[in-house]
Parts: sequence; structure tokens; C-alpha cells
Amino acid sequence: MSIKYLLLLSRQGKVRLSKWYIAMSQQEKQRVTKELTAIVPLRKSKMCNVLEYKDSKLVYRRYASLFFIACIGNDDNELLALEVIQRYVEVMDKIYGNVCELDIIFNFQLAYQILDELVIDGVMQESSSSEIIRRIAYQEQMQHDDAVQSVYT
Amino acid sequence: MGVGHLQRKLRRIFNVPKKGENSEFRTGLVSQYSDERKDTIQRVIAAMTVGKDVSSLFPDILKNIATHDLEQKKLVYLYLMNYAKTNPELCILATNTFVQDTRDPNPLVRALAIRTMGCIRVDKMVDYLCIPLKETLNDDNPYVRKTAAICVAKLFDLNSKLCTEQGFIDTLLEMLDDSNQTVVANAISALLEISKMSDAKLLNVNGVILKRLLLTLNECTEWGRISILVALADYDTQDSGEVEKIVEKVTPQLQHENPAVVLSSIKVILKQLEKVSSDTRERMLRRLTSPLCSLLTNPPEIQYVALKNIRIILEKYPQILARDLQAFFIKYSDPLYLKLEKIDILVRISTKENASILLSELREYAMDVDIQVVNRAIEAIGQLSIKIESISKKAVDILYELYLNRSSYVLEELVVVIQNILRRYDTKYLPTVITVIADLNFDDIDTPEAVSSYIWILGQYCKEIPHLEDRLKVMSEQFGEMDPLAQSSALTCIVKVNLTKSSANTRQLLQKILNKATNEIENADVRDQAYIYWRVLSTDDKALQKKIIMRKLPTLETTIETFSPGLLDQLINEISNLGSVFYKPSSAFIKPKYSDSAFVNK
Amino acid sequence: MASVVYFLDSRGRPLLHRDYKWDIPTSAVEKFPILLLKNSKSTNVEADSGLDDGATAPVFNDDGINYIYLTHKNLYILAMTREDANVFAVLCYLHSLVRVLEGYMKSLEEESIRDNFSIIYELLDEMMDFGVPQITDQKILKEYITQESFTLKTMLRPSGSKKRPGATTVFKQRVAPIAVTNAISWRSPGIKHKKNEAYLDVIESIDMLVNSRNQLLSSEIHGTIQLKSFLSGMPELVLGLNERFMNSCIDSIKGNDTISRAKIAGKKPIEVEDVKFHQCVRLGKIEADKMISFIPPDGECTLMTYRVHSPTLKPLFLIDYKMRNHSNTRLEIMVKVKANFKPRISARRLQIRIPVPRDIDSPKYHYNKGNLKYLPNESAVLWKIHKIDGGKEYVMIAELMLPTVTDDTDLEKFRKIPLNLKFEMQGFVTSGLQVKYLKIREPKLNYQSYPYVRYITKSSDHYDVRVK
Amino acid sequence: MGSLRSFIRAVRSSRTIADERAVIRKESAKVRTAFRDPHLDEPHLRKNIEKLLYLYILGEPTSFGQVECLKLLTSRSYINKRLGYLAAMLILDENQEILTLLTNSLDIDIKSTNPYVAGLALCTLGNIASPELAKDLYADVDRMLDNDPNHSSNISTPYLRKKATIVAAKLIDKDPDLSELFIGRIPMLLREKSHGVLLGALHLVRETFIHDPTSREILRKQAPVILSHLRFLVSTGYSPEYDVRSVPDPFLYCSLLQTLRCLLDKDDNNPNLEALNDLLAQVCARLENSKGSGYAVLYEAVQTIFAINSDSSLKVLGINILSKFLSLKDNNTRYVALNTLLSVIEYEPLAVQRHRNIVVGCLQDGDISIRRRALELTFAIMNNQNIRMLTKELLKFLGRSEEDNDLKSYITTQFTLACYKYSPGLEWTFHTLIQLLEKAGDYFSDDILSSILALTMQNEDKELTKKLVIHLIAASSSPDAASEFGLSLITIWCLGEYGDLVVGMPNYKSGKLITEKQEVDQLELLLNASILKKSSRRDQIRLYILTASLKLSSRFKSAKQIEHLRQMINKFKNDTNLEIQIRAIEYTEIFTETKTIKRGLLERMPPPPRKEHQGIALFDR
Repeated sequence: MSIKYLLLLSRQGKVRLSKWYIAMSQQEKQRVTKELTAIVPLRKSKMCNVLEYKDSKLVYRRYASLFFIACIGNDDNELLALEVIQRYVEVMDKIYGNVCELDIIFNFQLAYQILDELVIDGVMQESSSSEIIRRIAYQEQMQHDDAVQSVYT
Repeated sequence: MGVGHLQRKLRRIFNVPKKGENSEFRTGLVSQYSDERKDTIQRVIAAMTVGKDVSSLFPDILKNIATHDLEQKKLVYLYLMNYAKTNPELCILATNTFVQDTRDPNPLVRALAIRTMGCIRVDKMVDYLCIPLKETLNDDNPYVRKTAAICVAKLFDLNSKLCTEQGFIDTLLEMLDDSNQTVVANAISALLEISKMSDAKLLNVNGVILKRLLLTLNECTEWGRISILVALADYDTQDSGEVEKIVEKVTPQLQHENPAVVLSSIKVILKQLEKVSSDTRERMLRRLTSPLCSLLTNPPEIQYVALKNIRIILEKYPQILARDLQAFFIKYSDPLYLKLEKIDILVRISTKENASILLSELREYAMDVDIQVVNRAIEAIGQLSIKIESISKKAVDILYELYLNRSSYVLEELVVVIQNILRRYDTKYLPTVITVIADLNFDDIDTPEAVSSYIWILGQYCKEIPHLEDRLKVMSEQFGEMDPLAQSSALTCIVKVNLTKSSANTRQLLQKILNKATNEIENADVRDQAYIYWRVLSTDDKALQKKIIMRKLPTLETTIETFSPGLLDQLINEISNLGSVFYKPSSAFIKPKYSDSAFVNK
Repeated sequence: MASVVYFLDSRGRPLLHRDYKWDIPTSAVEKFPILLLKNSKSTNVEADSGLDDGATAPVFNDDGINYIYLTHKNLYILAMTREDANVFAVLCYLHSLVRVLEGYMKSLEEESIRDNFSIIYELLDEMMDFGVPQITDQKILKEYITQESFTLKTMLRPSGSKKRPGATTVFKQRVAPIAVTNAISWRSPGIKHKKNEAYLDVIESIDMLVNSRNQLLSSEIHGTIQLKSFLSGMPELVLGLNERFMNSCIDSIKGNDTISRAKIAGKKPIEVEDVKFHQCVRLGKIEADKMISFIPPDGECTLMTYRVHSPTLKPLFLIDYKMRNHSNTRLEIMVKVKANFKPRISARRLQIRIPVPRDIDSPKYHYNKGNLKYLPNESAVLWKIHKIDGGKEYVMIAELMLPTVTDDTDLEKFRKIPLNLKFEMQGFVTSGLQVKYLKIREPKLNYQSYPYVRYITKSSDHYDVRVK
Repeated sequence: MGSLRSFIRAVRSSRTIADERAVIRKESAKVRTAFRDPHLDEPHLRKNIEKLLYLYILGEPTSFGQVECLKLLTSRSYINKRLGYLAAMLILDENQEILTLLTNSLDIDIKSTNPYVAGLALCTLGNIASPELAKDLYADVDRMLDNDPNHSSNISTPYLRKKATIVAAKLIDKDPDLSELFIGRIPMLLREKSHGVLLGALHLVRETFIHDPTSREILRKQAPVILSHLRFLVSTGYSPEYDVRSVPDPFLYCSLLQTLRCLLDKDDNNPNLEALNDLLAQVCARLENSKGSGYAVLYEAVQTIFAINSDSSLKVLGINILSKFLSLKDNNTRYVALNTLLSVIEYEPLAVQRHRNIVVGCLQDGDISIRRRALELTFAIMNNQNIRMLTKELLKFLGRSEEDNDLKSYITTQFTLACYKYSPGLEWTFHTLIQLLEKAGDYFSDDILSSILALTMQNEDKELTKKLVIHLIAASSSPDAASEFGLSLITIWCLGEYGDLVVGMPNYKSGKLITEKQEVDQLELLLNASILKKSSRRDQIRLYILTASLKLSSRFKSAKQIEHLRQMINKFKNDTNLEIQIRAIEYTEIFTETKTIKRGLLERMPPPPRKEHQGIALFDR
């Protein structure tokens, strides 16, 4: 299974994060984003989390005010895609410490970096949450050291 | 850790949709402090506005209905209107207060109560409504009466039988004699609404009523005027005296600041034009010119509908706007939908005198950023060149210039336009056309209209086309994949070529195409056509063949679309209504309210 | 006419609505954004553009429901109906609705709708009933629907009315102003002012489109006469205009051919069109007596509007525009402006908006007057000149850097946007209108009042100069 | 110059969209200007790149910052490098020319001794590799795949290897020749314990298998190792590192199943099939009662069961699991069950038929996703026995006006084709098609309309043809029906071709006898109704009317009606539409010919050959 793109949308339709694993023009991206903001938030909460869109499928999950939307191929496992989203959220929660929409808005870099430890090229690279958390923690430390060093030099 | 648990946890993490918000409201609604109660009602309405379900608070809200605070009363009423359907029984509990309020000393309260009662769409409410409605219709305050008049229409919507039986419709008719203009206007509006619901004409205007309407027209609000004008537009005048009177009273309204009053007045006058002498008609039409143009000084949405109506009026009276070309020029900031409508009107009102100005304007549009504007502009240049011969040369030059600086999307529209120009001027501009066609291949164009036009030119001017046979060969190869429209053109083309410039090659191609069309193509129309040609060709009667197939086409007169005469007359009736935007009589898109349209399956 | 009125946010989601007829399912409004998207065919997709890009017409039908909407500051204001409505009136009503709400809350946008839901509901209730528009006059509405909803007025019940059971003679409540249902619906009786004053402003806004060779393509003068009056009682006013203008007005109303008539008379013609009067003006009297007579509303009003078609008008500013592209790395734009009017006249607050590509950076300017500013959100450079006297000429050169990586097919798109000019000139108007007199008479109070008259000429939104 | 934080705050505090745009564009201009500064130091460069990324999220153009991203990622400090790579991944894609400037940095950084620097470079390459980058950097990646600790130069760790495997798969995608090189690494990689590396290795196996047919034999040999990993997962107990709510690593589980499915698909003699059969049974047994992520694995297992040549008992088990999915309240499992049944129908038609009622019930579901799946499945299970019953349901479905228009076109096409295939008789087919035309006449493709007409021409039973024509006349006589495009077109053509045959026969609705006048009037009615259609459809109807009028004129007897027909043709001699005008002119000429010549030219049309039509799917599979 591989993800074509991943979007985090707020209920108001603002993009909070976007990651495109397939090359698309700026215009296409805008078009897709616009359509998803019109379609996904309209779905009732009891409806299934899969939506057929153009020649792909959208798998999404809503966490309070945020929609996590992943676009996958037609033959991909929709339920597993939901697990990937769930895993991403869990890991973010642990790393940010009770993550909320604002955390993602103000520190989107970290959200991207976590995603990059979970998925490369739309493919799941690590199934252990604790491994990801460890790796991120280490990099954050290195980054912090750098920052400290730059103050002194 | 179950899914549910984690889900809950994450929900909590991301946001805080408060549970128990409703119970908090409940406490507030029964607070002993009136300020707190009012504040809570406000918050409930706020919750309702953002789409939360607060219907369970119905009993608690109801407790706050008896208040002297008008503000609070309005909010409670608003709540009741929205949730009456979910709590019909409880709603009846409110009737007492409603009825009391319709007798409140303050006319604002009386009006509010009767207005709201009519909006509580619960069957039982109807029973409680009749008496207060009768009273308020006879209220001595005009504000209350005008509100009650509308309430009759609401009652009719809820229970038409009761409404008629109780004589409310007669009361409305009596109200046309009310001393207050606003009340009269609302009585008319109510009657019009009821007529629409029941598909019956309730407001039968006669001499007396006509007088009344004309008197009221000048003295009521803009919206009242519109209702009166609508009623007047439907009136079938009896004699020339009435016509004159109507025209005289309505004409000043053309200067009203509300564009809807203006357009409604125009409609009334247009409907009378058939009945006046041609002199008067000319004079009246001149008088409509400026008000029509004035509609274009409004916001774009209004302009859009105005342009749609102008198109209808123009077809009936083509000369009406000839002097006002510039009013219809595109502004850079116009939305796309408006630009396209404006171009349409521009071509229609162009004359010999202003065509040249228009042409250079269209040339600018043909270089716009938006592809749709570009294509429409090219089409318009074509329409103009066919409509007005004197500028056709200049138009062709501009088209050629556009061709030289072309983008692929310009090409398709251009080919169609060139085809039309040839049908109008035959060989006059042929050298220019051939230069273009010689340069063009099947791969350059895609839309069926463009391909079909290109093919027709190949067939019609086959003697002038360079490398004709190569082109025909490509055509025969692509024949199977073409759109039916292009296939038809290809059939005609290859048959014509064989009748004018036949060679071994073309004969072979003819056979190939006829075979394909009859054996491989499923489209019934294309097959019909192929068989008919084949049978004509097998008569071996060259004269017959030429007579049928090579007959010269009559010169193309116009490429500007017109309504069929029947439709045009219907559309004049639709002016300012939805039908004028869709160019359809309302019966074509309005489903009657009370008929069950659900299809029952056999 | 309308079954329901909705306010929707920029994504087409409902913010607030009022149902008048209960015959439209909520699924219809939920579908609205999707319908807009579907109809949008425009090729210009931008991040912040609305759902429809101006490609969707403001009226459409889907599944038996008619959608009638307008856009206002990224809001959609939508009316829906199943009947054959007077769509033109519905759109006009929606615009009045916007106007009234803007009057109440300064600016109508997402946030102000949320903040003022209570007053909006009240207005929606008062302005339309069962889909029929009622009162949309802001002045009247403000008399009995007040922002400070807690302020109560002490008022006496109008005398002569019958007493009802249980009614008290004196009570504290808001009361509908008489004007609501009066024949003179724009003015309440009993108004008092200490000083009785009236100000008349004749303002003409010029719309003009000029090509790159400074030739006039089209022009129009939009004139308004604004009256600001603080007069007591029920004053009768009469406004007299110069005869030439007034005749032309009447010709226009009658649809007569002004030009030929003026030519016969050997005068320079004035082509007045679209003459519109405030509802207070007695329309019948204009043609009959060539007089504009009226009882004005208290405070400000637009007494009259007109349009003048003036094909002989010369461009007020001559523009010379040159652009040079240095191999897609740098642009140079030169603009020269010359004031094309008499030296004793001067224009103030001249602003020239010069479109530039969207991605430019580090703009540098050389100029001999005014000041220059880059406006990234408008993709334009703004040249402001505080005052320019007739005959004077100024020049500026802007040097703009282009990004190293850019989509050069789009690069020259900006040149299709015309230059836009804004300016203001005082003391004269170009149409030839002159105010001869403004007589003020109050039959009962008989006070003296002298009006003040001002003339202003300015640019309208579309004083544009094409550069390509 | 403000920080990223204050920029974000300013955007968020904008009250209107116009304000917001002003804030954004101004900041964008500042960033552009900052990038011009030749002396921009790293901290400021970083700050601006951060803002650039925020602009990216907002959907603003960011291509102007490409070079600066590349500058930042050459920084020696990790904080800058990390941001630089992040930006490069977002702002660049494989189509950007500037990508070649990245080669050198990637080359250096992948070789870095700092695993995180190497990790960033690998991740970037994995996300945006182009064919050129693949050619230039494959050796670096190959080195990272090496898991032999005895190699002295080996700096690879499981952390980097798991990334490198996915990168390797991406490079194969960009340059399939590379599979030859990487395939050698696969056996060793598959022997690793780390789930991360295994996930990557399995992905690499699948990608190689797909892109390089010559590799398939070699890869199939790896099946036993993969099976042993699967066996291990099935049999081991709790593993806190990887379990998801008591289901052992569902990601690995699914990946293993997918890979095995890929390797053993269409290979019925593979010696490992039996072992896989066994294991699948165990997987199903073990997870049968789990929830959540267990469903994801079960779903994968069921798909595998039907993809490979599995035991019939296993297939029954698979069907049972799908039944269970269908019966659950959770809409997601219902959705995937419907989806899977569609692919199962080929193998187990009867088992799927058993769920017919549920499927039909789903046609009424409130969720469009479920309805679409149910619709596709309905057509898939349609056969000779159930077509009558399903037809009723589908017509009901079509009656729901709120349904999407493209769904309607899908139904009319599939329905027409199903009618041909499973019809209980031609008469029934015609009857049903007329109903369909009445309900959704505007949503027929030209091809399908043509094929309906072809069917009528192929029919040799004259009486049936007459019946059809009479039915069409009755159906299209109401004003509503006359506006249905498909119905009009078919009626017009049939009237032209067969109208003379039914003159004098009773109209089954009104009982009155059909006259020549009536038919001509009906043509006129249909012509008038077309006025309100969009121009392309209106013109098509006019063309059909012209030919029909001409045909009837050669067969009718009443001089008055023939004259009426002539006028109808005459009306279009000056039409704007070229094709209509040509026809009108040609037909007027033919009209003047003698009856014999006319008859000869307008003989009944011979039937077209039978043509196979392809069904359509709701989306590509």
C-alpha cells in the first residue's frame, strides 16, 4: 500500500499540513485541496471513512477539529490506511505531549519530521511507535545542541 | 486499550466538544435572575445557529416565553419556529401566550405574535390561529394589519381549505381598499403568493382595482411597488384608455432607484406596447433605453440577470439599444459569467455605424487571460463579420492575426468561425482561408465542431486545397474514431470530392469510408446517411447525384442564435423571473408544489 | 419569493440562516459548495480564490431548487426557492440586505455575523416575511431595531386609538415608527434641529478606459447629488439646475435624441442618461415643472444619480508606459504621467496602480515626484502623487527582480491588466451641471436656511489605461 | 524581521480573507527580497525557509525559494540541514530541473557517519528521486543495503537500512534496470529481525517483482522465508514494541500477506501454496474475534485467499468473514466487504449471490461510498435468474433524483449491457429499456443509444418491432417525457424507420388507432420540446427529425401529411448549423424526386453487425 498524498484539514477548511508523494503541479494540488475541503467535512460522522474520489480512494479520520485525509490506490487496504493515520496521530500525541491543532500549526516542522520517520514515499517504514519516538527525541536533542552552540560561537 | 478509549482520548486531546452543554443551558434557563435567563437564551440561539441540536431544551425555553422584554421574546419565538416540528405537542402550550400577545397594547408585539404564529408549522396551531388572525386583520394599527395580511398566505400554505372557508381570501381582497398603502401592497403580495401556490388567479384586476393599484403604486415602499407592478403586468387591458393610464402612471417608476422596480416597470410597459399605435410604441421604446442601460450600473449579479432580460427584449425590439454599445463593454474586474453575457449582447446591438469600434474591442477580448473569454470573443468576431458585411474584411484580417499568434485552444474556435465566413461570403476571403487550412492538420484540432468544419472546407473547396488526398487519407483512417458529427461531415466530404475531383485514390477512399460506415459503425444516423449516399451513387445518374449532393447552400444569414417565436412570447412573460435567466418557460423547471412527483413503479 | 436566506462562509458552509417557507431540505444547502465547484471551469485556480472563480452564474437550478446568490467579501448570501420567483427582485433584496447589515455592523463578514447573530435574526424577521420583502430602509429600521437591544423608549400610545382590555395607557416599549407604514415612509414627523442647515454635494466619478496610445476607448461620468440636511419639521425643498442639463435630463427620461436636438439649437450637447431620484422626489413634477421638489429624509441621502455619456471627453492624464524584460531575471517598467488639463486646475491624491508579476522582489525606484510602494497582495506598484498641477509631467522607473525559478509562460500575464488611476479634483464638474438654487421652505415653522453647495470630480473604480 | 511565530499569528488573527491575503503576500515579498541578499547568514536563511514552508502549507507559490533550500541543506549544523532537507522534499519534485544540483549534497550526506544526516538524505531521495538521481546515486543506496557486519566499510544500521530499502524500490521505479543490482541484497534483507527493515524489504520485493519480470523466478524462491516470518507472527504472543491493541504488528502482517499474494499469484504449482493455505487458515482463526486493526489484517487475508489458488474450505472461510463484515454496524467493514465481494464473484458466484439481499439493501444506504460499491456489485451479481428482481431495485434507485449524474450514466450503460446479456426475452428488454429511457433519458451515452437502435434493427420479429414503436409513441407523448433526450432520439428514429408499420394499430395507452397525422404531430412535438435542450443535443434531435421526416414521406399515403413533412424539412434550409443545413438541402432535393426513386433511396436500413460493448467500472481497477 502506498499513500499518494496526505492532507490535514481543519473543520473550517484550512490546510494544516500537506504532503504530496506523487509529483503534481501547483494547480492540481490547489484543485484537489479545494475539492476535498468541500467534500470531506460534509460527510456525516457515521458514514464510512472511505470516499471514492476520481480514480483513487480517500481514507480519512476526524480527530476533533482536524481531518486527516490520505489518498490511496483502489486496490490498497483501506482499513490499514486508517491504521497508518491512527499511528501518526498517536506518535504525534506522545511527542508533542497531548497534541492539539495549535501545536501543529505553530510547529508544523516537527509534524513533518515525525511523518518522515513513519513514511517514506508513501510507504510505511517503521511499525514501532517507540522507535520513532526515540529517533525523533534524539534528533530534537541534536538540534537543540546546535542551537545552543550557535549562541556561543 | 480499546479503540473507543483511544478515540476518546484523542478527541479530548484535539479539542473540547463540551458534553453536558445542554444541561448547563437548562440550569441557566430556569435561573432566578432574569439577566441570566436571557443570557442563556442568547447562548442557546448561538448554539442553534452553529448547527448544534438544542431541541431538547424546548420545555425550558418555553418557560421563558411570557416576558415583557421584546428582545427576549423575539429570541424565544425564533427558537419555537425552528423546533416546532420536533415538539408539536409542547408547542401548543405556547398558544396561550401567542394569543395574549396578539392583543398586547404594543403594536410591535401584536405584529410579532401573529407573524410568528403563522410560522409555527404544526397542524394544531392552525386551530388557534384563526381568531387572532381575524382580529389582527382588523387591527387599527397599519403595521399589525400589514403583517396579518401576509399571515393569511402562511395559513393558506398550512391549510388552504380552512383559509378559504374562513373567508380570509375575501378579507384580503377587501384590504385592497385599506387606507394605508403598505397594507394594500402586502394584501396584493399575499394574494400573489396564494395564487402561485394554488395555481389559480385570485387577484382578478378590474377597473376599480386597477385604479386602486395605480393610486397605491406611487406611495408605497419599493417592494410594494414591485408587487403591484407584477399584478399590473398580468392584467389584460380592456381599452386604450386603460393602456394609456397604466403607461402614464408606470413610466415615472423607470427613474426609481431600485433596479427591480425599474425592470418590473419595463415589463408592464412592454406588455402594453402591442396595444398602442406604432408612434407611441416608438416613443415608449425610446424611453426604455436609458432605464435598460441603467441596470448595468448595479452589482455584477444584478447585471447578469439584467443582461439575460435585455437579450429577450432585444429579440423582440432589436433597435432599442443601438446607441449604447459602450455601456456593454467588458470591465477587467467583471466576473467571467458577466463577460460572456456582455459579449453576447454586444454582437446583438451592433450596427453598421458602430461595428468597427466593436470589432477592435473584441480584438482586445480575444487576447484575454481566460480561455473562455477568448473563445467567445472569436466567436463574436465571426458573428459580427457575418452580420455586417462592411467590416467583414477587417474581421477576417483580425482573425488571421489571431491565427498567427495562436494558442491551440484558439484554433478550434477559429476553424468553426472560418467555416461560417465561407458560408456567408463564399470565395471572397478564400485565399486567406486557404493559407490557414493549408497549415492545419487533423492533429491540431479535436472538438467535433472544429473537425467537422475543417472537413467541410476540404470537401467544399477541394480544388483549392493543397495536398488534398493526403488529408483525405488521414480522414479515412481516423473515420472510425470520430464523433458522429465529424463522421457525417466526412461522408459528405468524400462523396463531394468524388463528384468534383475524382481519382483512383479518392474512389478507393470513398469505398473504404462507405464500407466502414455501414459495417462497423453502430450509430444509426451515420449509417442512414451512408446508405442514402451509397444508394444515390449507385443510381449511376450523374445529374441526379449532383442535384442532390452538390446543391449550393443558401447564403448564411446569421450565426446569432435566436429564440423560436413561440418561446420568445413566453419569455416576455418571464421577464425578471427565473425563466428569463434559464430561457425557459417556468413550467419547464418548476415542479408544482402540491403534486406528488414521486414516480410509482409498476 | 424566497423560501430561505443563508449566509455562508467562503467555503460555502452555513453561518446563519432564516427559513421563511420550510420547503427546502438542508441537503440543498449542503450541496451548494459542490455545485459551485462543479460549475467552475475557470482555468485560474488560486489558493485564496473562492469556490467558483466567477465562472458560476449567480442563478442556477439543481434538482428543482433554484439557487440565487451573491458574493460579498468572501461570504455567499444565498436565497433558495422552489417557485418561479422574481429573481431580479430577490437579488436586489439580497443586496439591500447586505447594505442594511453593513449599516448596522460596519462590515459584514464571517466574524461580525457570529458576533451579531441576534440582531441579524431580528432584522431578517423584519425585512422579509414569508419570503416577501418588507422594510429595507435603514433609517426606518434603525428607529425601532436598535443595536443596544436593552434601551427602551418611553412612548405614548398614539391618541385616538381604542383602548384594549388589559392595556395600560402608558408603557415602556419599543414602538414601530409611524414612518414604517406612512405614505412618507422616509421621514418621521416631529424632527427638531437647533440649527437648520443643508449641504449639497455634486460629485462626478469618471469611468474611463484608455488604450496604450492614449486614445479614449470608452468613458462615462457617474454623477450623484448628495444632500445632507438637518432641517426641522416637514420642509419642502426645491432644487433648480441649469436649463441645459435639466432639459437633457428630461429628454433622457423621455428617450428623446438629445444630441440632434442640441445640434439644431447650436449648443454643445450633454448626454444625460439613467437619471434616478431618491424616493422622496416627486417624480411627476420633474417632467411637468422641470423642478426637483421633495421632502428630504433627515440626515444624509442620495438625492439624484445620473450618468453622462461623453464621447468627447479627453483623458485627464496621459500615460506613457514602457516595459523591458532583461532575459527573465529583471524587469524595468517606466511610467510617465502628464496632467492633461489647464494649469490653474490641479488634481489631488493621484494614485497610479501599476501591475507587476506576482513573484517579483527587491523593487527599486527612480522617480521625480511623489512616492512609490510595492503592494504584494495586489501584485502592483503604487505611485502616489499628492498634488499635480495641470500640464505638469512626472516620471518613474521601477526595477524589479524576478525569481530564478519561475513559470515563464505566466510572466507576461500581468500586462493584460490595465493601469488604474485614482484622483480627486475640486471646484468643478465635467458634465456641465450647475446648481442654480436650492429653496427651503417649512410651511409651519418658517425658518431661514441657506444651503452650501460643493462640486467634486474624481475617478471611479474603473479609470483604466491599457498598456498592451 | 519577525519570526515564523509572529507571521503565523498575524495570519491567524486576520479577520477577513482579504486581510489574510495581504499579510501573506507581504510576507512572501519580504521572503523573496531576503533571498536576494548575498550576505544572508544561515540563521536568517533558516528563518526565511521556515516562512517559506508555512507559505507552502497555505498553498502559496514557493518555487522561487528552491535554490535557497538547497543552500540551507549544505549547512554543517544539523538544525539547518534538517530544515533544508525538509523544505527540499516539499518544494521540489522529480520534475524540477534544479534537482540535479541536489546530487552532490545527497552523495556526501548519505555517506555521512552521522546516521541522522544519512537518514535525511535517504528520506529525501526516497521522496523525490528522478531517473537522473537514480542513475547517479544508486551505488550509495546499494552500500546502505549491505547488512554484513563483517564488511569493514559498513556504516549501515537497521535504522538506515529500512530507509534504504524503500529508497531502492523508488529507484527501481525510476530506473527499472537497477533491479538487477538490488535483487542480490534481498535474501539477506529478508533475514533481518527488525520489523522496519522487513517492511522495507518486502516493499522492495513487490516493487522489483512488478517492474522486472525477469526477476520473478528468483523472488519466488524467497517465499519460504516470508512464510516463516508470517508463521512467527501467527504463533508468537505479545510483543509490546509492535502490537496494536493485542494484534501483532498489523503493518508487517499485511505487508507479508501482500507480498506472498504478489509472489504466488497465478502460480498454481508453487510448492509453497500449501503452507500459505495453512497459515491463512491460522491467521483467520486467530484474528476472527479481534477488532480494529485485526479487521485490517483479516481483510488482507481474505483478499489473499481469493487471489491465490486456495482450498475451497478456505474460500468458504473467506466468504464467512466477509459475511461477518457485512453484518457489522461499522460502515468501514461493510464498505470493504462489498468491495471484496466484487472481486470474489469470479470464484464463488453462488456464495456472493447469497448476500444479494444485503447488497440490494445497501443501494438505499445513506452513504454514497456504500451505495456506489453496492451498485457495482449489483451489476456484477446480475444473471438470468435475478435480472427481473434487480431491475426493479435499480429503477427505484434511478428514481432518487438526488443521485449523482455520472452515477446515472453509469447505470444506464451497465443496465443496457446487462439487458442484452441476461434478458429473459427481447420483449422484456424493450419494455425495460423504455422504462429506463423514461427515467434517465438525459443520461445515456451516444454509444448506448446507438446500440439500443442497433438492437431494434437486429430484431427480426416484425410484430415485436411494431409493439416497440407503439410503446415508444405512448411513452414519449407526455410533455415531460418529450424532454427526455434519449427517449426522444430513439422514438424519432423508430418513427422514421417503422412509423408506417403501425398506422392503424391501437395505441395501447389511449386505445385510439394511430394515424399518420398523429405520428407527424408527435415528431413536431419532439422537435418543439428540443428547443429547451442545450444546443448540441437540440441539433442532434433535429438531424434525426430530418431523416425521419424524409423516410416517412416516402411511405405515407396522406398528401397532407407528406406536405407537412416537407415543411418540416424546409424549415431548416437556412439553419445556422452546417450539418443540419446540408441535410435539409439534400433532403429537399430528394423530396422532389419520384416516389420510386425515393423508395429506392430510403429502403429499410439493413441491420448492423452485432458489436460487443465493454462494460464500465465506477473507477479503474
